[in-house]
Amino acid sequence: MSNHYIEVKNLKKYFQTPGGNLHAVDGVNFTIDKGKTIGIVGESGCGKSTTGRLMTMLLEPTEGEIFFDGKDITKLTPKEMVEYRKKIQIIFQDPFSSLNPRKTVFHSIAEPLEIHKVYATKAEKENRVYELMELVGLSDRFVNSYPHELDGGRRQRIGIARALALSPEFIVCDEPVSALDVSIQAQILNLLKKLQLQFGYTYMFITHDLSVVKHFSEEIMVMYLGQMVEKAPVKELFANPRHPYTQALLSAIPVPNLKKKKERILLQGEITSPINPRQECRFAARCSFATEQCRKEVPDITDLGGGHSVRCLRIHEI
Amino acid sequence: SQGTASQGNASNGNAAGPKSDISVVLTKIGNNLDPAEANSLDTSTIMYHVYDTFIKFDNDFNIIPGVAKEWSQPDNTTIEFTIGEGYKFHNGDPMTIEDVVFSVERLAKVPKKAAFMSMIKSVEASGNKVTVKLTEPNSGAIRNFGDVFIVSKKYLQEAGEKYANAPIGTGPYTVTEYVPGSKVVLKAWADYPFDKTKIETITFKAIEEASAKYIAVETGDADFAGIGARDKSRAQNNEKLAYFEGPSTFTGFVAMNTTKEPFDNVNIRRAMAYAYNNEGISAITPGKTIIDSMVPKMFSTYHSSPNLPKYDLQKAKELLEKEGFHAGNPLRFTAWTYQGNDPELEAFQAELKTISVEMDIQNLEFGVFLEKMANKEYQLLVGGWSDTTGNTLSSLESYWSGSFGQMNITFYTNPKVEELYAKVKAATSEAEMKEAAKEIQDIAAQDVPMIPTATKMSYYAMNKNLENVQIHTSGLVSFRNASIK
Amino acid sequence: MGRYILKRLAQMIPIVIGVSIIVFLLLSLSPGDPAKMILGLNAKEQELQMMREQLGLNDPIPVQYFNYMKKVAVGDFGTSYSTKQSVIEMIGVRLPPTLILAFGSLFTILIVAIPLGIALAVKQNSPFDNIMRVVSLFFAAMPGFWSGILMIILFSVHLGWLPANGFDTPSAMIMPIICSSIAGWAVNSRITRASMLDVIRQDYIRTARAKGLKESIVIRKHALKNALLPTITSVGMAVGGCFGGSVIMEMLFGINGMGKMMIDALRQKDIPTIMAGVIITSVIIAVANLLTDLAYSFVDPRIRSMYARRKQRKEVAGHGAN
Amino acid sequence: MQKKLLEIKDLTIKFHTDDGVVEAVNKVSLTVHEGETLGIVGETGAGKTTTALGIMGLVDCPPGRIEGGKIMLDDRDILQLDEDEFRKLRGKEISMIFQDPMTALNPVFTVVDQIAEVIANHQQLGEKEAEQKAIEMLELVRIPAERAYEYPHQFSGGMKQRVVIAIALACNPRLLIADEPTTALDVTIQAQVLELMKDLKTRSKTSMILITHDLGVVSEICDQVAIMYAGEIVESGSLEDIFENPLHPYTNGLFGSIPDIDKEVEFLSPIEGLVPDPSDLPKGCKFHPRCKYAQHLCSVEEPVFQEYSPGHYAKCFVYEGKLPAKEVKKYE
Amino acid sequence: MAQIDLTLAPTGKKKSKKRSLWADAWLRLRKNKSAVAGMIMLATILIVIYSSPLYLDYDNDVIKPDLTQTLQFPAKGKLLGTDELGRDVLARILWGGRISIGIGVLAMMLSSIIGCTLGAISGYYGGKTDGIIMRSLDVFMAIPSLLLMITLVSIMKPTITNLIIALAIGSVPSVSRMVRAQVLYIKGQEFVEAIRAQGASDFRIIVMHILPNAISPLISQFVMEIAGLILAISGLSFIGLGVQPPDPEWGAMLSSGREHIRDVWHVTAFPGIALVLTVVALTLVGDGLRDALDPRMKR
Ligand SMILES: Nc1ncnc2c1ncn2[C@@H]1O[C@H](COP(=O)(O)OP(=O)(O)OP(=O)(O)O)[C@@H](O)[C@H]1O
Ligand SMILES: Nc1ncnc2c1ncn2[C@@H]1O[C@H](COP(=O)(O)OP(=O)(O)OP(=O)(O)O)[C@@H](O)[C@H]1O
Ligand SMILES: [Mg+2]
Ligand SMILES: [Mg+2]
Repeated sequence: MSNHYIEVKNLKKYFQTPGGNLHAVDGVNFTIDKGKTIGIVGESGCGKSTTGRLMTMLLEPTEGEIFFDGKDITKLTPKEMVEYRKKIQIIFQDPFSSLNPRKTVFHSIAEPLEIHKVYATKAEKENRVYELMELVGLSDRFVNSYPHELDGGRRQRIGIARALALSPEFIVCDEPVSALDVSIQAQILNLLKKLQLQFGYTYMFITHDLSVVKHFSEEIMVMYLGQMVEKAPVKELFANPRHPYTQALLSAIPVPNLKKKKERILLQGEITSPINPRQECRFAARCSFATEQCRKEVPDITDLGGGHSVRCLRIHEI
Repeated sequence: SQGTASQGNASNGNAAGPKSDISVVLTKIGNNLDPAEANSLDTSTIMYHVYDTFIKFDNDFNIIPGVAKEWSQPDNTTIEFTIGEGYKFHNGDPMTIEDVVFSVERLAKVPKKAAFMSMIKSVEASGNKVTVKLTEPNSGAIRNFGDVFIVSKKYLQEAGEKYANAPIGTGPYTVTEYVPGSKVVLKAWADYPFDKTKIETITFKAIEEASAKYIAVETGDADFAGIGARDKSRAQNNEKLAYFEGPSTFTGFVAMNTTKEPFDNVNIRRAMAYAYNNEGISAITPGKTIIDSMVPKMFSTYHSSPNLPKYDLQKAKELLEKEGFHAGNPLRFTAWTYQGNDPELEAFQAELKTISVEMDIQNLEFGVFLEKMANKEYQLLVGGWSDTTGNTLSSLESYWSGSFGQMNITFYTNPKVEELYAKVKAATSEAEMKEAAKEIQDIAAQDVPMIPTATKMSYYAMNKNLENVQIHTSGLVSFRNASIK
Repeated sequence: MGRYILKRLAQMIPIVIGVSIIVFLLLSLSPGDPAKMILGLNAKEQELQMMREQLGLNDPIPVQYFNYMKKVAVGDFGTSYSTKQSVIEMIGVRLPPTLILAFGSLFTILIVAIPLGIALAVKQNSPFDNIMRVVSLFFAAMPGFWSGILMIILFSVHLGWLPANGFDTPSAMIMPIICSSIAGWAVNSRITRASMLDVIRQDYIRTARAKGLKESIVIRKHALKNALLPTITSVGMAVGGCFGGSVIMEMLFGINGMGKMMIDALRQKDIPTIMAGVIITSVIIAVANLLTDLAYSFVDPRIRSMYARRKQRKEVAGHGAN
Repeated sequence: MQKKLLEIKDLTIKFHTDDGVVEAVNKVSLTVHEGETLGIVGETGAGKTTTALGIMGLVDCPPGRIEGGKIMLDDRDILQLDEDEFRKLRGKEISMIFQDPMTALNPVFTVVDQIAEVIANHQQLGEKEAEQKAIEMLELVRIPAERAYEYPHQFSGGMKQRVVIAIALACNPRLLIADEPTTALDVTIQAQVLELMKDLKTRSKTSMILITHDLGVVSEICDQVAIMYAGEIVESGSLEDIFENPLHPYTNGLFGSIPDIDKEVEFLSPIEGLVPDPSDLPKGCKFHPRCKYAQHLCSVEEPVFQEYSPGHYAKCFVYEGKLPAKEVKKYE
Repeated sequence: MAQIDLTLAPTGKKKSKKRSLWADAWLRLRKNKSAVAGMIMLATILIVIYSSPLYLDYDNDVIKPDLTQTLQFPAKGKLLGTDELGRDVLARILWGGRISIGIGVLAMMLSSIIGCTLGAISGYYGGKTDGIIMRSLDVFMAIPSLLLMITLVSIMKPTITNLIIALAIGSVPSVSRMVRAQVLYIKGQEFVEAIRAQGASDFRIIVMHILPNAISPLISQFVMEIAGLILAISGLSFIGLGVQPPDPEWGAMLSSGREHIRDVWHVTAFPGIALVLTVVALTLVGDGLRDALDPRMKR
């Protein structure tokens, strides 16, 4: 038992598929301190969202423990779970599909208040809804609007207001801006940041956009095919990426800056199937440094100190 | 009435024209070709081409020779038949006297013939004579032999259950194809020992819809069909078709269960009879003529009783009021039918409504209908039957306790009627029979367990070139002598 | 694929058992005494009792069912109560017309509705489209027996082109088939039209156009195959309907088919016939569903590869290794 | 300066929908020279795809209609061509890569079929030869020949996009329009595809229009850039012009919205407000409701698209001299 | 950090009511010419038919035979002629519509209640529950529905209630399947997960969130299913198992008049036309609803 606010130990989620066990999340460990943000990046399908869902207990983990404020939430009874739900919230990637198309803005935001019967009177509830709308910068003339009548930015604000309704402590942001326009994206990122400063939220920020995550978080975990491949404080990771995948990822970001053009590391080949993966380094198929050994054993995590750890066999050679 | 729809000269026996094929539409084709099981006119029509019967009837129900060339009743419990010579079965076996006796005796095992068999004590043969001993005097018994088809003992015993689908007889036609419920193809039997038939194949097929039957003839798909009254004028005016109409033995009725409320009360039954607008209702279906007795008009024993209530709503109302039924306490009951939409019953229903009688109509599956009827479960039902043997007795059976659930579906019983019925049965002379039958009809008209409603004309349309088709009053049709011009 | 078909065929067994249980139960609950139906109203109670014993009707319903199914399992569907014929023989005679009627109308639906639907989609909102929409609505709304009667009057009586009755010659089959498929033409051409319009909006159609292909090729080659799935579904689902609906066509046109047999059997409480009829019909419907699914996989490779899933996975794994 | 390949003048495309008229493309003028890559940048609904479809002659009609302007390919106005002539241009002279590789391929045909089709369509080749050539194209986009007979669903997103590229390039078009070719792809896969496109471009000297909302991608491969906002080009110029010296407040705002990977800021400086409703565009300058520097003039009068320095155009009153220049600041 | 300590005074005022999804659909529906035509047709039919008790007397106009006036051709006073019992065909069509449409609507409602429940449970919970429900429905699907209805009706007596039940049972499997498919699709959308993340119970999720979304695209199908059911009743009437006399019902009228269609066509033709018009109207409205509720039509 440590004194971290959130501690995840050996988290695993396998999905049963017709083709076999799909290792969506395969033994992930990390910790988050109160009021801090961890960024999770990685290729599509590497298990980011699954990790997020596990954190909010929308999925039952196959294995592993999630300690929240010292309590293992994977072992809660359904009753306790309802209480826990108030403290942990999630904001989804696609603000349109994450809102009930047949509920007005008001009802979408009021929904959690109604579920938990937080307010005794209607008036209190209404006040709270208007308060939340104000907070996320939604004009109150939208109370009776439907999601399809609003644009992406406003929709995402509803999603945020809803997540804030029960005064949570920990919010999983599952790609909250990737469906938005660049100009709106910045508005939302600013809002989230402001809220964190104001209320001290702890965030888990999932994205595939490294520049966003760099802007947003203190620590970054890079995932590949369900496993953590590298984890480090933001500056350390960008300054000193050690895993070949992280290196490729960083170099692949197109930078809107003419002066700072850098050499690309191009990955060859396709992502391997996460179904019944073999006993090997999962990145080996695309790694230009891979050796025979990489194709035979699963690399362990090497702690490089300073919160920097890497999963690579040849970490000391490259 | 002359029952032969003959056009031009009847052809001379031997001057056979070209052999030809015809197709005949019937309403239903039975599921079984065993003549003992045959219980519809349509099946019997087919059977008469394949088999021969003891005796036959002319259009006035006088007995004429069949396999039996002569018959006599030496006393009132004995019938003697003299069987003709030269009959052969389709498998080539000659018809023997044992076959004839067997044909009667086997009916003992057929539940549907139980009533008939209960009249017979023994059947014996000697030479070409068959002697039937009756259990009791029965004036009508001999007529039942018009329904007894001669089968081959040997073949039937060999065939067992299969017989129902591949029968053989002594008639001029053999069954070459049989699809139960749909189609029977008969072929002229080459070795038929008597006058050769002129029609080579007769295909009987089933069409239920009256209009479709006519269309089949009209379009030339079929050469002969009994048609609905609505197509009568069309058939008459169609130059390509010959048309024929004649009376039938069909007897329609409203039956009331005398063992069940409210019809165990004779006044209510009479009220129903008064309320039945026979004139009006019969007019709904063209070709219907009202009747006033359960005995068909062409039978010698027919009697029109003055006791039978005639349509008079006022009287009906009075009777009902007498029994305590009025607008404040309407009489309610359920009527059963199995015919789908029955406009006549609907008309009756509406008529009753005007004198505050609430009659529900329920349409039942035929099987359910029959069962409920036999179980005395019903209150009132409508139906009708036809007679093929001209047997007064079976018409009168509707009032006889010996026939509960069979002909007597109202379970009506009256000691006087029982007595009279016995008299008719034992009658040795026509006059005696007529007298007793008249009395029964008078009593029945008074007690009205059944309201006789209407009979209907039969209409036929056929290919103009088809000649010498014999259409019997009973509805049986014979192509034995028919030919194509 | 073969394994898949076998698996699907195996899945039919519980369905058939379910169907037989339900129908058996319904029949046992329904009024009417088969013994009486067989022996007639004149039968004596003693004879009825003997007949019931002989038919096993005195056993508890589950035992009756079990005994019945035991026979069915070895292919013995029994003898009809009313015709005394072997039920299999009866069905052998009646199934072909019903199958011809059902599949004939399915076939005509396909060959009429698909081209029509395509034409309507291509000419969307044209007068042709609008008129056909109204016309097809009328056809879809007409009860089968009504259009049947009208057709008989027109084609048999007035024009004398087609026989009004029977089902033994090709010309006699025309009207019943058209009659039972006419609503299907209407419905399925609408479905094809809708799915065609849907497909035409897809990106890959734009890709095809961007290749500079002729519009007719874009429609015939690229759009059609994709647009077929909903029509196939609907036509596949119609198989059951065809069997049920054919009762009316059989009665109207005097066809000696399964539908009429079943109705007659129901009237006579001819349990062996009803049971066998229902079981065989349900098997045919299940097979038709299977065929529908196979037709899917013929049209759509994505579905095809789902059937061959295991093999596919191995290949993917193989790719991952090199 | 090279020869002009494509010149668009005052192209106007409107959609007549139930909810009113959408002015998707409003008096857009663009020029693409031979061998050059033009990037069109803009947010959702800016009219980028519609412009491209206009060039392809594939605007959905109805509800879309080209209501004005010229599209000159060499010296021909292709809007004047009849459908059959236009059809012959498509896939051969101009081809297009669509936004979403997942849906751009027909799921029921093998990939090689889909490539061979365009080859057979434009070149007098037999089936076998077209197929042979298609396989070559596949190899060119680095898809092994043995996978040619597979169906699109068996391919990953990146591979599908490469197939789409192969289709577009199969007949060596002179102009390639790539509509957000990498948006649906992962970063590492995106890098592969971009690299491939750059490579092909240098090899075949094809002119290209690259549509994107990602300024990073633009900086990677474009020579010229046009910024679109609400159906209009608000700024255009060379890559350097736009990146080093953005003029229009919207362009500036775009740069401010992107977190810079090399900079640390607490808060980003986004463009406030939202994209306007396309069927109900504001009067005057379409950007004025969101513009920090908007004056009264901006809401009544529409600015003119003006050349500020050679080849660098912008649509803002500041550059017409109607508003004081100092107000518009460069992004930090 | 229990409560957000924002002291901003909530404005409290609400903007005037915005149009709802349904209002939106209504607007789109109004723009759809054929749907409007259908609605006008349907409204006319329903108003005329359902107000018939106001101007028709059941006992005297609808069921009372006049045996002197049978099978009269259309003429003044009896605009659509009389039937074989001399009853006014027009009066019977009007009254019969109450029954035909009433049965169709009630049967549809019953089957959609059952179908929605089964479909929702099956789709939402999946797994074994789904397996059991779907396999049982497969069984019902495998029995031709007309046959099933005939059997049911003959077991239960052909009263109107039983007809409704039999028709409903016949259409439950297909309704359940449609609902299930929708539920499966909606269940996969993120908003359901979002609501679960807030701690909502399954019941609340299904009833408040999934079903409203699942049903609206199906409403048009439900409307058209009514048409199918009315046709099914007429099929049952054809075999004599439909509505029992003297109540008029279109299918029964249609099939009882078929014997004389060549002489007195009006007895069959007019109920047939009434039926066809209603079905057409229902279909047009259903089509219109489908388009109006189609999410792709939304901006
Ligand atoms: N319910 C599920 N059943 C089966 N497989 C699933 C399920 N949810 C996710 N997966 C699989 O688990 C793997 C990880 O999925 P996940 O959604 O967590 O990825 P991700 O990193 O969020 O990807 P993206 O960037 O595309 O959102 C994928 O291969 C996905 O197909
Ligand atoms: N078929 C159509 N019918 C009606 N409006 C349309 C249609 N196609 C596009 N529009 C409208 O035209 C405008 C421009 O759309 P367009 O697709 O060109 O934008 P875009 O810049 O490509 O956006 P994105 O980045 O989302 O692809 C939008 O407002 C869009 O709603
Ligand atoms: Mg995800
Ligand atoms: Mg676009």
